[in-house]
Amino acid sequence: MQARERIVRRAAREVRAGMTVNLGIGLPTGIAAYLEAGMNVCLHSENGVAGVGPAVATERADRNLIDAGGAYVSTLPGASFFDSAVSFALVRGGRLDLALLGAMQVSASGDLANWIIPGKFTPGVGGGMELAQKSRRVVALMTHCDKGGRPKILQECTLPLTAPRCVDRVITDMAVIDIRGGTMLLREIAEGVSVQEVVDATDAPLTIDADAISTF
Amino acid sequence: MQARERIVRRAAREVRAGMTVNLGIGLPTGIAAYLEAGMNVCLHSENGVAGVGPAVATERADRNLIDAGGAYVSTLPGASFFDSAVSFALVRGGRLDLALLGAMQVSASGDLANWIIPGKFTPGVGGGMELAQKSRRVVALMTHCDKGGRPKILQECTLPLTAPRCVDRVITDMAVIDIRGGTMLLREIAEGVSVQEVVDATDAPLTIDADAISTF
Amino acid sequence: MLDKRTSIEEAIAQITDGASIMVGGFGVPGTPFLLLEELVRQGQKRLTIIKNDANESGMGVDLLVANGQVARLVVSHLGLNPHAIERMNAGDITVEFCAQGILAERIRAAGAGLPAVLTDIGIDTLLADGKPVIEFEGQRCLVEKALSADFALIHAERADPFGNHTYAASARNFSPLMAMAAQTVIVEAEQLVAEGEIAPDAVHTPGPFVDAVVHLEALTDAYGVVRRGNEVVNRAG
Amino acid sequence: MLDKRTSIEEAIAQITDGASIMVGGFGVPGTPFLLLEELVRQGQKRLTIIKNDANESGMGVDLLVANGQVARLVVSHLGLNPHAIERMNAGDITVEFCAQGILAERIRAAGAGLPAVLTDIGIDTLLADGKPVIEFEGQRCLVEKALSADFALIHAERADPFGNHTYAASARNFSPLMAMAAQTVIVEAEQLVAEGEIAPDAVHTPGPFVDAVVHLEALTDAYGVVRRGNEVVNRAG
Repeated sequence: MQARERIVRRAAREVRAGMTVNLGIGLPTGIAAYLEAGMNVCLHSENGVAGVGPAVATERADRNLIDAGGAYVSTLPGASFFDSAVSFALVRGGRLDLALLGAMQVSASGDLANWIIPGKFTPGVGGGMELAQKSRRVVALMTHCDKGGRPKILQECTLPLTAPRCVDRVITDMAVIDIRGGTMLLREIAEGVSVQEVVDATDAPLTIDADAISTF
Repeated sequence: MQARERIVRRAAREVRAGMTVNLGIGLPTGIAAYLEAGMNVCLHSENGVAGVGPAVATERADRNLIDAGGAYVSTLPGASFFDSAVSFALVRGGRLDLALLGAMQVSASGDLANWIIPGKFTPGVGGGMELAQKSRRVVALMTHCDKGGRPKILQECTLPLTAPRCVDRVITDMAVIDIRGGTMLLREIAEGVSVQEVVDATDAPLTIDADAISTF
Repeated sequence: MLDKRTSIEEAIAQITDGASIMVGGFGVPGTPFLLLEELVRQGQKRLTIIKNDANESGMGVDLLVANGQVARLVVSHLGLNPHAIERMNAGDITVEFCAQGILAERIRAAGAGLPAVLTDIGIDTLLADGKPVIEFEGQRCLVEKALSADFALIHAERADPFGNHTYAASARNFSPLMAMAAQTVIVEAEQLVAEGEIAPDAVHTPGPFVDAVVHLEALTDAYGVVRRGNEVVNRAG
Repeated sequence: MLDKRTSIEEAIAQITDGASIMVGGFGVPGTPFLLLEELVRQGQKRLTIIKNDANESGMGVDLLVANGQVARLVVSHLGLNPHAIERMNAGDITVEFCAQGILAERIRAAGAGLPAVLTDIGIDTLLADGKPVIEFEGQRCLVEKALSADFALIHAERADPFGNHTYAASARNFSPLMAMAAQTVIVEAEQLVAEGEIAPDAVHTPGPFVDAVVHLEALTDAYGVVRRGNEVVNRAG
């Protein structure tokens, strides 16, 4: 299984019936395809849609209906459209149960960096800060290490932050790690990965209860 | 002609085609009946209506459609309904061309008192402050004197203010007075009233250009 | 989507003594009379009620006042309700008055997760007493604090089980703002429709803001009554 | 009500060099491509453009950038437009980035006549640089200033001559906020309908906020084009 698929499959299990959920642009968007069919979930898109349905092929698309990533989408029965102020009121007002967000780096205390690499990648943050800061639960998704094999879970982020102390859980291709009160707790390891491999690939202290670690 | 009718008839002439106008609760509400039929005017009611039409008899009324004064009203083609935040955004954002407001006292510098008589009349201000402070033009309507014959146009208001320096024009049963840069300018006198009578009934200095004063 | 249909008893039973409650409505239109009557029946005490007005004497919020359930009112005016003014003057209830549009903005700010907004409305008037004033870019501004509540009671014309709903005419007023600003949002609906029957473009308040949907089997006279002097006319139904 | 129908030439001719212009749209949906193309044709210079994004390279706002008409952009991101990022990095245009929801609130604040709002979004991040911080009730808050503009260019699905209009699906986004926040609001409409044809309950932006209504006889490809790699597909009309 590819790293991305492994992450996305595991992340899909974070979504529970009844939730209002935002799937961030990039990696998290892929989660929609792995949700249980008919699950009572309300997907929110920050451009003003609640009740986003499956993506639609361009030739059958409604030209006025995209998600925040620019993909043509459909709506489910019970969907609604609203303006950008209402859309972020929903986020900042605490009505978003879960945001699954792509990450560049996550720190031991749950700081998230996912929007800028100064001098290299400077597209602007979009709605990322609100989603990170105000969703009731934030799950960050990323490959455990960068292409050079360097850890992306760090004692402190080296990239500018999207929001400090906002990540509740990190899901990577190697592990699921919870962050509580500044401590990182290793919860699950990917099939075929050892605890030691996760520790070696992580640049922050992990609390490990070997008996409680499951495999995904 | 009754004092109230005289005021309302004259006040109706303040309304011009193309304007968005709020008729305050009480005396100003009566103006609607004196507007030229078919005039292109958009009447705003702060409970969330633009395009208010004539009042409707209770037995034919829509139970969900009242104006801010609680009267059953109709709508004209081109009307819209909106929430209270939008309604006052319209006012504070400068989209209300004219507010015609009932007054208890008006001062020489255009201060308006129309919402409270401490210890006697304390119902709360409703939307009065916004209308007074933010309408592009404020015309205050009142009888020139109170029931005891005491002037209501004063050097300084004795009642708590609704808003300072907000009134552009005062229309009473005796006169039409403009307020510009802290000066009161007598513009019109009611039929059968002399300039001296207006001066005597006014407790603030009036600038008078006798040749320029017309009769209403 | 999640099915949020609830009985009126269960919906109101969530409210505890001492709760703060936003109530939609401007005069009669938009007032959730049946939710309020259930609240009178259940009798929760020491309530803070946030509403544009306190309805007319003998109806809606005034029934709560008369029943001794209200400790505090936050309103823009009590002009329709001499009984509430009397109770205020007697010291039985405390009343906080807000400029109407600022009341709307304070509620909206809470719904939008903003701690406060700046405004010059009411500055240097009685309504500014006790409110912080700051200078912002050369202008003196009041800092108007976001106003949230434990509950919002909302009247909708139509709702689906997920909570998407619409308002009729001037019954909209404060309701969309309150439906965003309270911890728990209870909507009573004249019509309950299936999901998808309200077109997504026509939804006034989106389902994610709503916690409970109560279908009204029938309206009571209150929904259609406006008192004019001694005249009482029923316009309900 | 007042008839605000205008030709596209006259509507855009009101814009002068140095003007600030809000442009509706989030990506393609809601972008008023034809108003923007007329602005390119007329060639006004030194413009400040306020929009969620700068569209994709080669369309919408990017045509203004390419034509050297833009001095400054205020956006939440430029992720769709590598050309604009290039121009920013080359120093040809200055770009102010805002968190998307705060951009929405700043625009809304201007429309609501509020000088500023308080928020904790983005505090202690790069986006807070240079913004005033105050302590309000024990919480550190950014003071986010209202963002107004000389003009707003808005795309509507339907409009009547008075300016009441509706948006389609996700084409709504920033438009209702911008239509309240600009001095002069110009709406292009796919359909022009008679007054009264848009039910008062269905109006998304009320007529009093609008200054000019331009009826589009036909849409161009831009309204239906989304580029995906090398694939270009026409979904207009």
